[in-house]
Amino acid sequence: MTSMLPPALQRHRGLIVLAAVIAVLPLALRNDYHYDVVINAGLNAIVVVGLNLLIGYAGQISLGHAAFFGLGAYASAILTTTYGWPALGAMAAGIAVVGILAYVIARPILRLKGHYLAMATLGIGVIISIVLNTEAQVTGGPDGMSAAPFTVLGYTFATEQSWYWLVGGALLLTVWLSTNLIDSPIGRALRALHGAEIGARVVGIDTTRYKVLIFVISAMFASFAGSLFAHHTPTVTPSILGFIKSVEFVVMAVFGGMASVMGSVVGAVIMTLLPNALAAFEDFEPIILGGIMMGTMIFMPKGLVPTIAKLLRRKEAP
Amino acid sequence: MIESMIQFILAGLTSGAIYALVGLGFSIIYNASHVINFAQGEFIVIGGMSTVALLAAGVPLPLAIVLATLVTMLVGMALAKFAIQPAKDADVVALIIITIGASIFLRGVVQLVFGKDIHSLPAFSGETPLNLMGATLMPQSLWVMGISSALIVVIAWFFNATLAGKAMLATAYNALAARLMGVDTKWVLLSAFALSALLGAVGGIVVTPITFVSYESGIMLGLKGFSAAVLGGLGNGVGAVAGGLILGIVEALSAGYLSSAYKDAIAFIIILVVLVFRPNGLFGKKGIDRV
Amino acid sequence: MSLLKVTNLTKSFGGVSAIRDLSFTIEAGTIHSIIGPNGAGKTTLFNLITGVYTPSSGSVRFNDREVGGVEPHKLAELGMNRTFQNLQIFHNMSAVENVMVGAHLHLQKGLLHSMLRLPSLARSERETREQCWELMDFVGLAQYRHTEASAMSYGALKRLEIARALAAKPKLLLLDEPAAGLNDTETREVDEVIKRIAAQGITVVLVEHDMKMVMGISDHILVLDYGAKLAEGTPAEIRSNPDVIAAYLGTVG
Amino acid sequence: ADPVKIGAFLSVTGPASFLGEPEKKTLEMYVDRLNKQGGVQGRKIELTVYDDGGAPDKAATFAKRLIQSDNVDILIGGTTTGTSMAAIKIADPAGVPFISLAGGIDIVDPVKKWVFKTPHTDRMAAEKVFSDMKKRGLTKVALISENAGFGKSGHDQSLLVAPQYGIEIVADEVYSPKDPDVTAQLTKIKNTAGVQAIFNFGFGQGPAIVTKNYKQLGITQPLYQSHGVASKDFIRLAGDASEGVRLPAAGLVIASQLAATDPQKPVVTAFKSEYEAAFKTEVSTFAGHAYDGLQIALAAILRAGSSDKAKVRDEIEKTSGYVGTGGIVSMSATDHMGLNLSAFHMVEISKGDWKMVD
Amino acid sequence: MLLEIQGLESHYGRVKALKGVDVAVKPGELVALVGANGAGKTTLLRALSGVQSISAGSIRFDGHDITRLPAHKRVQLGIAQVPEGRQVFGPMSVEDNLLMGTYRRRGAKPADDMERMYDTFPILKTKRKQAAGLLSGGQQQMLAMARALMSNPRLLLLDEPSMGLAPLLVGEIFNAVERLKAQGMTILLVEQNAFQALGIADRGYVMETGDITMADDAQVLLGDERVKAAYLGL
Ligand SMILES: Nc1ncnc2c1ncn2[C@@H]1O[C@H](COP(=O)(O)OP(=O)(O)OP(=O)(O)O)[C@@H](O)[C@H]1O
Ligand SMILES: Nc1ncnc2c1ncn2[C@@H]1O[C@H](COP(=O)(O)OP(=O)(O)OP(=O)(O)O)[C@@H](O)[C@H]1O
Ligand SMILES: CC(C)C[C@H](N)C(=O)O
Ligand SMILES: [Mg+2]
Ligand SMILES: [Mg+2]
Repeated sequence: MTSMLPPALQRHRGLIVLAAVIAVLPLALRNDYHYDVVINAGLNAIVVVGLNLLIGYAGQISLGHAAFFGLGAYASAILTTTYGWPALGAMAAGIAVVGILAYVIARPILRLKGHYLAMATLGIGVIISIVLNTEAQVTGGPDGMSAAPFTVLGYTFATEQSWYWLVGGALLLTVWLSTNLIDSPIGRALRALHGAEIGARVVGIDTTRYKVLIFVISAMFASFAGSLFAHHTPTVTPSILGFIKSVEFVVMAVFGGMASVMGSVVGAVIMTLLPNALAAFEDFEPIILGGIMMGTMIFMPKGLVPTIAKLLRRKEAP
Repeated sequence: MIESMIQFILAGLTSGAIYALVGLGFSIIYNASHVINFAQGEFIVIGGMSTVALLAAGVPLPLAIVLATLVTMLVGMALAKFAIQPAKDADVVALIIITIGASIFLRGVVQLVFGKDIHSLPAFSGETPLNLMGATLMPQSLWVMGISSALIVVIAWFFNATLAGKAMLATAYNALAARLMGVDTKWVLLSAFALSALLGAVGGIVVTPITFVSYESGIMLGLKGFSAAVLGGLGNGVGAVAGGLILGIVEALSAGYLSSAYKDAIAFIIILVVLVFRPNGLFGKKGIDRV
Repeated sequence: MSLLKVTNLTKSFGGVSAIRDLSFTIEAGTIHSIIGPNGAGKTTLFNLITGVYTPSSGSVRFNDREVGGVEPHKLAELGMNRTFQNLQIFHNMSAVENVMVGAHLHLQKGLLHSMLRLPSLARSERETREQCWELMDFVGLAQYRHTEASAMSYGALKRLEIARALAAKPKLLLLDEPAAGLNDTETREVDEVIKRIAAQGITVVLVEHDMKMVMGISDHILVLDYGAKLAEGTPAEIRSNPDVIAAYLGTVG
Repeated sequence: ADPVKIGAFLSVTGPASFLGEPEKKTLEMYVDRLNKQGGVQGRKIELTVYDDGGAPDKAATFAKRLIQSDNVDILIGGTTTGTSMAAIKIADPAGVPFISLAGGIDIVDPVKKWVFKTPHTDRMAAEKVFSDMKKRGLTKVALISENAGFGKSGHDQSLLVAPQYGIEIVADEVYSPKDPDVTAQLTKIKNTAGVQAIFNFGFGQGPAIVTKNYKQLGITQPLYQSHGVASKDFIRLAGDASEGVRLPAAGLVIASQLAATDPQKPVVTAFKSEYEAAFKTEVSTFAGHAYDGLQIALAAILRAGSSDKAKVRDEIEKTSGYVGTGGIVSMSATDHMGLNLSAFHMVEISKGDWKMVD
Repeated sequence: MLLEIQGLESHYGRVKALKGVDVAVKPGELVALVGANGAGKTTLLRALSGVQSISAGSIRFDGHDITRLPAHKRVQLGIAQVPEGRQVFGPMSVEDNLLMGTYRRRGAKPADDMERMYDTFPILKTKRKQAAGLLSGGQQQMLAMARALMSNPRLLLLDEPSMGLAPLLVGEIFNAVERLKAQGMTILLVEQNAFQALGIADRGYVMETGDITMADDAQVLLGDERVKAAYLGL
């Protein structure tokens, strides 16, 4: 059925479905809290889509991505309040700073492989979080700080509804850019260096350059989402960039499906909604959450979306 | 100020020996499967908590220790059997997510079974500090260091000198070939988890008098243990211990001479610097991919 | 002018020299074979020429430019490409995508360009895929056009690497045991493929233990033993060289 | 009639579970009990509790959920200063009365229209400790605090008020919540010339480790803790090392030692025995903070005659002379806590129990 | 019959790689299996060793039904394999690789066997402390062969044992196979070098896309026109 679509649309099946879901979802959202959860899911999804470019496609793990998310958030909070910058300016500055930082650290650490890379990124995340926690004069310390309202061209995003559309749009943009990137020679180069690094180098791919490139891009996506988060959340505190948060991002990516842009979105949404949905189970929450995580990965080791897509394809096939 | 220097180092050795014990647990499972078991910290908690509960129920300490260790090993084997083995086609990241799920799950179970209180155990040989050139050390720290050293010797012997140990390594390097050699790889996985659960339990029991234990202790210990194992070189027992001790000593010296607020950050900076120069940790083997 | 000139090349691992003081040249447009016992250093030599290893000493000149220690991707840009004895397949991709990676050098790689997927990119992707399919046909993999690399047998993957290397449009192509794992009939097919590659003006360096193939298609043969040159010459000269017979060929050759 | 809806977000797990868990138990026990007795004004009480794990961002989300989705009439909670501050940003603009159970002075200073709190502030704890030190002639103090929410804000408040008591902070060290050993920091303090007393701000296992290491190093200067350790768990964990440690605490933990004339005595005695009968563990002041919060809320609802949010808020602000576990609470438009130092006792640990020294 | 395979089927996902294979090997026999790339030879050997799932059919070994037996128990029964792609334990030393070959031979004295292997492949002795992954391709192939022989098997499955070996050594490998046969070992040999394989084999099977299409005495197959055209390059 989908194969009847023109190729351009077919490439963006996921994007179209996502847009449709975003368009009709408000019908099911009954109050600001619902919006709040969905908005957070959307913001997480932006980070995870970017992270999956790095982990799922290029095969380079990062256990420190929450730091980039957090840096973006703090950049927006600090620049808009302490220094009175306009929101978009602060956001751009945050993305630029994170991009530069990611570039500087990427070269030395991306020589590392596997768990060693995981360790290094984790370490960088922890160091950044300690700095933000300790330099209280600038960051508000453990109590954190708030960003100014998100005002663009005189319009202030104040209601949850307005935020919903903003984040929805941002997510669609992220997904669109990422899908395009994956579907280009660059995307192929990323997957190739994941599959066989020496093989990739010998056919002409500067693997270091591509690893750095994708690390920087995914860090910038995280920073972008972090900036939005800062304006939406009441307070930015160091807990948003801790090690646990980084692990959560990775879990979302793997849970939804490695090397799957839509998988990232689905993973982020489910793993954001799940704890909220399970909150009512009180003491049983961790048992159920841990159980679901294990069960899913045991039975769908490739993650939700790729597994389901495979099942569907099997049905569609004659 | 040589006295305080010694004191800092003793403090570092105490924390470091604890990290080392956890790091060893990571190394064993890594050696058998190349999985990083993020539930390693939970083994420590289960060991410590069960001992506390058994003691409270009137079981004498030595028996409580044995029983708690068995309980933890059972949990470890159950984890291998029901969560790791069934996911046979999963790649390493998926397995890591499974162990993260397992750690959340086990934390929930511990919290339900034992509650959320923080517990301690009596020190094995009293609470009178030992004096060492003006610096002091709790006897329990010696227990931790002694047990770590003993375990590392046993583990090094197992992996270097026994066929069973080599079979475990072989399974991680190439499971297909190991099976073709007649290695029961399922059993290897099971025993690796049992072994590292044992290590976790023993670790949990000896460190509880120093650091206490609660259902959540596993997170921080797991993080430090992982750092120790990676710093030393994954899969290398000596490395894990060295990594743990270095981590502990760097933390203590930084707290003592530089800044207590930044001591953890300094420890991670040291790890980063080491990794930049030695991408496989201090004692890790260089990758041997030939083309 | 020779296309490749190796002078006094040495590579040691720890104390052991895998290549020692080796010098030879390869003329453009020829098929040049390198043979020698197992462990003689043939693959190591390939690794040195293609930048996978850095020489311990000595020089490698490609197209009259010193390339010892230059990174592999730069050498690929200069027109060098190879296949591997220990396959380097991208198992996470389809067969044709593996070949398309080979074409990477010749594709548009602008970041913005890619992220916005400008129409020219979509067009070039389509064309590249067509060309890569043709390359697969060329090496005899027509039936694998829509197959995932992970589902191909060993022999098929060997040819896939040849197609991938060809996609880079190299001047110099180094093949490390392309016929290993192929039966005699299949070997003859690969033989044909290599001849046709050479006919297109691509210089081929061949490492192979199949003497029928080597003797049949080589213009020139270099024999290595313990990392050093044992003999050099035309197939006829090599076939009758007593040292080569003793060290390598035996009576089978 | 519609039930009265109370929403709570507490740090039942996470680093502050030491505090959040007894808070939750207390709320559940009393709401249950009241419902059995017929509720308030014939209306049942519906209590919804969420566990924020000590994370401010989660606390904010749960506050939103309680207000928007569960439509609660009043919010209780915020086990920690951090979670409370995050929730304030939601509750205050939404116009929902909110009683925090955390210590940070920032929660009620400056006064926010809808926000109240029950425990003594960290500033008061510092003041109480410093005045005790001053009385004993200890003026050169080493500060060691936990590198996280409560410890950090306690640390800041201590630096702020020290000069008023003529106290000089001569050493200032921190530790992380789960550090297994802090002897390095304490050695530094020990080697600082002139230190006369040590003051530790933190809760959970950290202070117990500080205390044990303090003993191990044989430090002789007196050790003070904050009200963050006012739970028997602290004594249990620190063991012998806790002998002689002083801390400020509300009357609850020393119920039996209060003067017979102390108006708090019957209240704290009753609460203590009810709590201990129900849960078989010794009561901590944190349970008391929750108890006070609930009582103040219910009293206000009773006086308001409805659960109308604005009316309830006004009534909370008018709370006057309420005798709670933390002290006698009299709030006003400028004081949304209503406690002074008089109900804050200096307690010393002796023979494994609390001993009132002031 | 030492080995009896009946109606064996195996799948990779939805692709059927074996479509009902029947093969029988008598004790002491040397049987060659030839076929084009992708015919399913490797799949068959994997299925025999128990590392490839089977969807139909049966395998009997020495009278036992081993169709569902786990891999390690088959090794115990005496089935060893030199797998395609060598599959050495890369980071382990050559010596430890050989030791792993004795894993299911409790009580055996590996030292003597090891010396015998070193006699056959002297290069392995020089490299015995070296990590196997650093050996050259051909050296690894020798190691894989030696490692399998360390288990002193009753049935030896060889998947292209001569791949990547220098001509002298190819001869040596075929000689070794003949010697083993002379000592009474039963061998199932998959070889692309069909000419030589059939030359030393008692019988041969030809496999095409998952089916056995011919089965006969090796000499007969060597003379068969279709075999000549398809596999011998004649
Ligand atoms: N990275 C390395 N470290 C140590 N020794 C190495 C390394 N690479 C190669 N060697 C050694 O160098 C020698 C040459 O190996 P090489 O792979 O080049 O041989 P080859 O001629 O290609 O042999 P084959 O025909 O078996 O493929 C071998 O003895 C090998 O063990
Ligand atoms: N992992 C796999 N997934 C899917 N299909 C596979 C896989 N491995 C092999 N196949 C397919 O199964 C069939 C049989 O492959 P097999 O490797 O057994 O062939 P072979 O006869 O050993 O070939 P070669 O001579 O090239 O080694 C082939 O069509 C191959 O494409
Ligand atoms: C001692 C307590 C009142 C501390 C308080 N829960 C806080 O974190 O601020
Ligand atoms: Mg080679
Ligand atoms: Mg095969």
